[in-house]
Amino acid sequence: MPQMSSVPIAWRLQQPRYRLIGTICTKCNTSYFPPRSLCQTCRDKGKIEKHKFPGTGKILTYTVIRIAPEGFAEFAPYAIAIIELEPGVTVAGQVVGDPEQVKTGRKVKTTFRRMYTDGKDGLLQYGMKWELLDQ
Amino acid sequence: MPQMSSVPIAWRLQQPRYRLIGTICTKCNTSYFPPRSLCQTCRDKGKIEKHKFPGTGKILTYTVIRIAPEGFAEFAPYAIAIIELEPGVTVAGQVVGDPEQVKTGRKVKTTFRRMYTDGKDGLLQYGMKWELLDQ
Amino acid sequence: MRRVAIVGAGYTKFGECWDKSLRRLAQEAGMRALADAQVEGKDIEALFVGNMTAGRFIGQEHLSALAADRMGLTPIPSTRIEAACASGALAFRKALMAIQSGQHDIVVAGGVEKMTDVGGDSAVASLMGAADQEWESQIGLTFTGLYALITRAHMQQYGTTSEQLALVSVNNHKNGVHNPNAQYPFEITVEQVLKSPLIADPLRLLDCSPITDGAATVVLASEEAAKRFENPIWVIGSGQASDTIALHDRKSFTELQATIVSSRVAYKQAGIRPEQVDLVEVHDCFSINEIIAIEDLGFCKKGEGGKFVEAGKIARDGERPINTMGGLKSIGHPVGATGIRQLADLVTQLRGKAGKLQVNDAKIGLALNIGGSGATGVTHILANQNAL
Amino acid sequence: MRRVAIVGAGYTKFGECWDKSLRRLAQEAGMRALADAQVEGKDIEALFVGNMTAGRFIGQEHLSALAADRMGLTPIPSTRIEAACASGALAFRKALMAIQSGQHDIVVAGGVEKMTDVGGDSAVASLMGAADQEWESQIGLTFTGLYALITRAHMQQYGTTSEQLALVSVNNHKNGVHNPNAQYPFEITVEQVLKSPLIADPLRLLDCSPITDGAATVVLASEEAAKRFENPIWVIGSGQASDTIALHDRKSFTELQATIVSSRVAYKQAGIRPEQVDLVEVHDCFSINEIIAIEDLGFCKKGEGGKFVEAGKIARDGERPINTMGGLKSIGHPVGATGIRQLADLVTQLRGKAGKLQVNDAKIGLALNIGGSGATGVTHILANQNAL
Ligand SMILES: [Zn+2]
Ligand SMILES: [Zn+2]
Repeated sequence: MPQMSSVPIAWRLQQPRYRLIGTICTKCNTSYFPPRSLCQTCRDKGKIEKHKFPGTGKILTYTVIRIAPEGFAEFAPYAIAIIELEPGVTVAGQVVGDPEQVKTGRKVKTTFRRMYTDGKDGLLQYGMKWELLDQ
Repeated sequence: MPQMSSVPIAWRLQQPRYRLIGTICTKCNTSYFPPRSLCQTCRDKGKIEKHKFPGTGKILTYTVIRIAPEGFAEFAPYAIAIIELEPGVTVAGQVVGDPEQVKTGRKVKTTFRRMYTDGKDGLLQYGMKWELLDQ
Repeated sequence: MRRVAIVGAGYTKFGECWDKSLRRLAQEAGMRALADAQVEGKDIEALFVGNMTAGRFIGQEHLSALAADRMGLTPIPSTRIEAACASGALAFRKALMAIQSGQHDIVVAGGVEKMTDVGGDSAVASLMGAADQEWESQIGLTFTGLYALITRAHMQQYGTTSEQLALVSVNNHKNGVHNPNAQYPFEITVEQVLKSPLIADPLRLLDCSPITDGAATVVLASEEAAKRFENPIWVIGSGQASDTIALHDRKSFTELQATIVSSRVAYKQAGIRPEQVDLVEVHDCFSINEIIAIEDLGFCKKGEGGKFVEAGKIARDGERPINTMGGLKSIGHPVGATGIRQLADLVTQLRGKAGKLQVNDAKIGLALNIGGSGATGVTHILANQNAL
Repeated sequence: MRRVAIVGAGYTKFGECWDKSLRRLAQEAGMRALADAQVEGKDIEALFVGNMTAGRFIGQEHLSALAADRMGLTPIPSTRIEAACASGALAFRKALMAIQSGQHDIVVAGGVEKMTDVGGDSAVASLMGAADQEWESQIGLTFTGLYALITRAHMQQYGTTSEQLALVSVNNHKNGVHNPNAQYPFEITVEQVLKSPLIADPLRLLDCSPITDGAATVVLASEEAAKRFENPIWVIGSGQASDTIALHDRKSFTELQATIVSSRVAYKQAGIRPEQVDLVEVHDCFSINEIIAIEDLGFCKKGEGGKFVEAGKIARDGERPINTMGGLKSIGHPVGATGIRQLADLVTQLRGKAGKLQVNDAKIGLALNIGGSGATGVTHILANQNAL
């Protein structure tokens, strides 16, 4: 996965990636994850601040990746789901553990894991994945 | 130098790269190197055939590369010249040996050398370079 | 606005073309289209090239200049457009606007992609450049994965079945058998699709379009210039729309706003309703995308695309023939070329020259080209003289 | 053809912006231009984005959708244009044609490049995507190397000197001091240039433009729509041309056909002669390129560009002020953004808002943006109300 592990990219994404910190427009009270620095409704009249999301969510749809891209082969097969953090706020994420257990509607919480190995210089990249909560 | 060493690319370029084989339009007698498969003058009415160029040429302009791209660092500093093979037929090429000896007007001949090391899988790529003929 | 027609079209054999470079493919398709139109190089005033991945696949950007150079057309203006898998149709749309602007009368639009020079896992990673690099690529999503997420959502919400998906592939392969340029010109069965390996559940290998090399080109002419050509095919509608780059940022995962908006614009410009479309080229990069397109283009109600396919309505002799020359599934999917190939196939049909694949009395055709997981949608509507 | 004006412009601070992603830069420049024009998001009908290397530098293609998404403008049509270092001006030209076509009235054109996320040797290799991958990149040529070949040919043929080259850098840096968005806003001396390290003989470090992050945006409006804006700056000429992708395939190495042809088209459209141009933005990616541009744009005879510079004619108070806000050398060169930044700077001058950098009585400005070693050339001519 060329160029993905660059220091500046990793550094910029550290807060959202490691700690689920998105943004909120305090004018219209819309929250964003992944973070947006421009409110979709209020635009330049909005007031964007940091917003910490609780580390849990619900699976809306999912898949199991069996043919993985460069840098992810060691994890395959792995599940990826679209997870609802709050009504209207959704993000895609890898769900760790047995992919056969992943189902729509199941609750998940964040977990800090190794994301991939960079193909170019072998750097390990860490970040946020998700694990299933007990049903 | 990602993706440069792929087997299909190297195979397709083998003839022109290793043996200075270009093309000629036998209708208007214009020769091309690097090869063209469409005559610039006659277009679809042209008749393109393979054409072997003699392995010598004359330097029209040159430079010495001191900051090299990925895959070429081991050769730096190295000279690159635009070489006239026949009147109107010119190609860029690396001139081996002491770059300080390279001058406009000097005669050169082809030589088969290692071109670069592929950054991704370490494959060695061979091809055509140029060496100075005695003045 | 000035009226514009397509007066020539052609594409290369699609497939794994190890012996042909990107520049060779582009030149070959260009010469086919010029020969088809019977125009000479000196008549061409501008060039538009759609391509997605040449920068990552072969280290070559600036394809605009390369294409003009290889076709011997310098110094005419040449422009490269990139919109992931919608690069082709978008290049066409910009060529159309160049004529409408009054700056040019005869313009060439082409698309090209050389995908087999790199390994499969590199290709999978490179294609994800079409999606959100920060929030989709970096978690290990693939293109098939994105459409798999859409597929499951559609199944959950509307009861769409794997059999219905399979029937999309079966239909398109059935047509592709008679297309001499198709990469996979053979029939497949529902059973074969359902037994093919899972790539990203619930999508299987035979739900996916292949990795392909190929190029396609069309020649456009202004109304005045079109007079000297035989059987011009008119562009009566053109629409383009965007959506969030990341799938998860959308309100719905079972419809593509870029299809809905771009097709509404095109229908309005053409002054027609969906029922008036005689045949359709849709972007079946994955079988689900054909089902969703059928719905979003207005050929049936939302959620009923699966049943529409099951009822055989997309067959060449059905209610709404779709991908009558084989679609992305059978012809192949050189991403930048696909949008132009779709238009070239519509031209063949609307000229009545599709041979065994001919749709009876075809007068109006629609082509939908999609980029990424739906972040770009481009719709064109073409018509022959009989429709006007 | 419909008349078109620029009604808003803005660009980010250029430099090494480690804390800002490509998407953030694009959004920031966009918001600056919209604020400058005092237009709201809902007024924007289409978006054009120029970018060269995001695919290779950060794995992100499909910037059209990303830009519309981040600016909150979906589902409007959004198009990415790539023409190496000329991507910006070409995106602008397509935006212009979109308005001329009658399809849109208010359109945004932006350019963005994020170059410092990868290491220097990767950047050097990626930029060579603008040149001929098969016959230039693979022999170890660099971008500086290509312009070094041109430089030596020009020196041999016309006696151009290293001192004359150095004076180009000196002039542009002198102007850049007062540009708050410049990457290197400091003066340099001829001696410093001549003592800076050789990169590719005879070109030295201070002959070269830097590696830069940055984004620039302008807002275009049709004649009718422009009425409601203050002080619109009119686009009176636009030209585009191509040349062979490889330098060695050209008949001459000391002139750029793409500049000559594109500027002739623009002059003709504008109905002016070179002598009527009050100030000029040229593409000084390397100092030689400014000298050749002076000649090819018709400001002096072929071969006399070096003397033209030496005589001080390019100074802000000279006969033909060039790169009055700092040029690529001092402001920086985020490749896709440069062509738009040039236009933004002309707009500032033609509005009379350039402060310490103001050119007296500036009425007509010309911008030349070059892709690769000259395989794409795009010329625009702008004029304020006083010129008409
Ligand atoms: Zn808000
Ligand atoms: Zn000939």
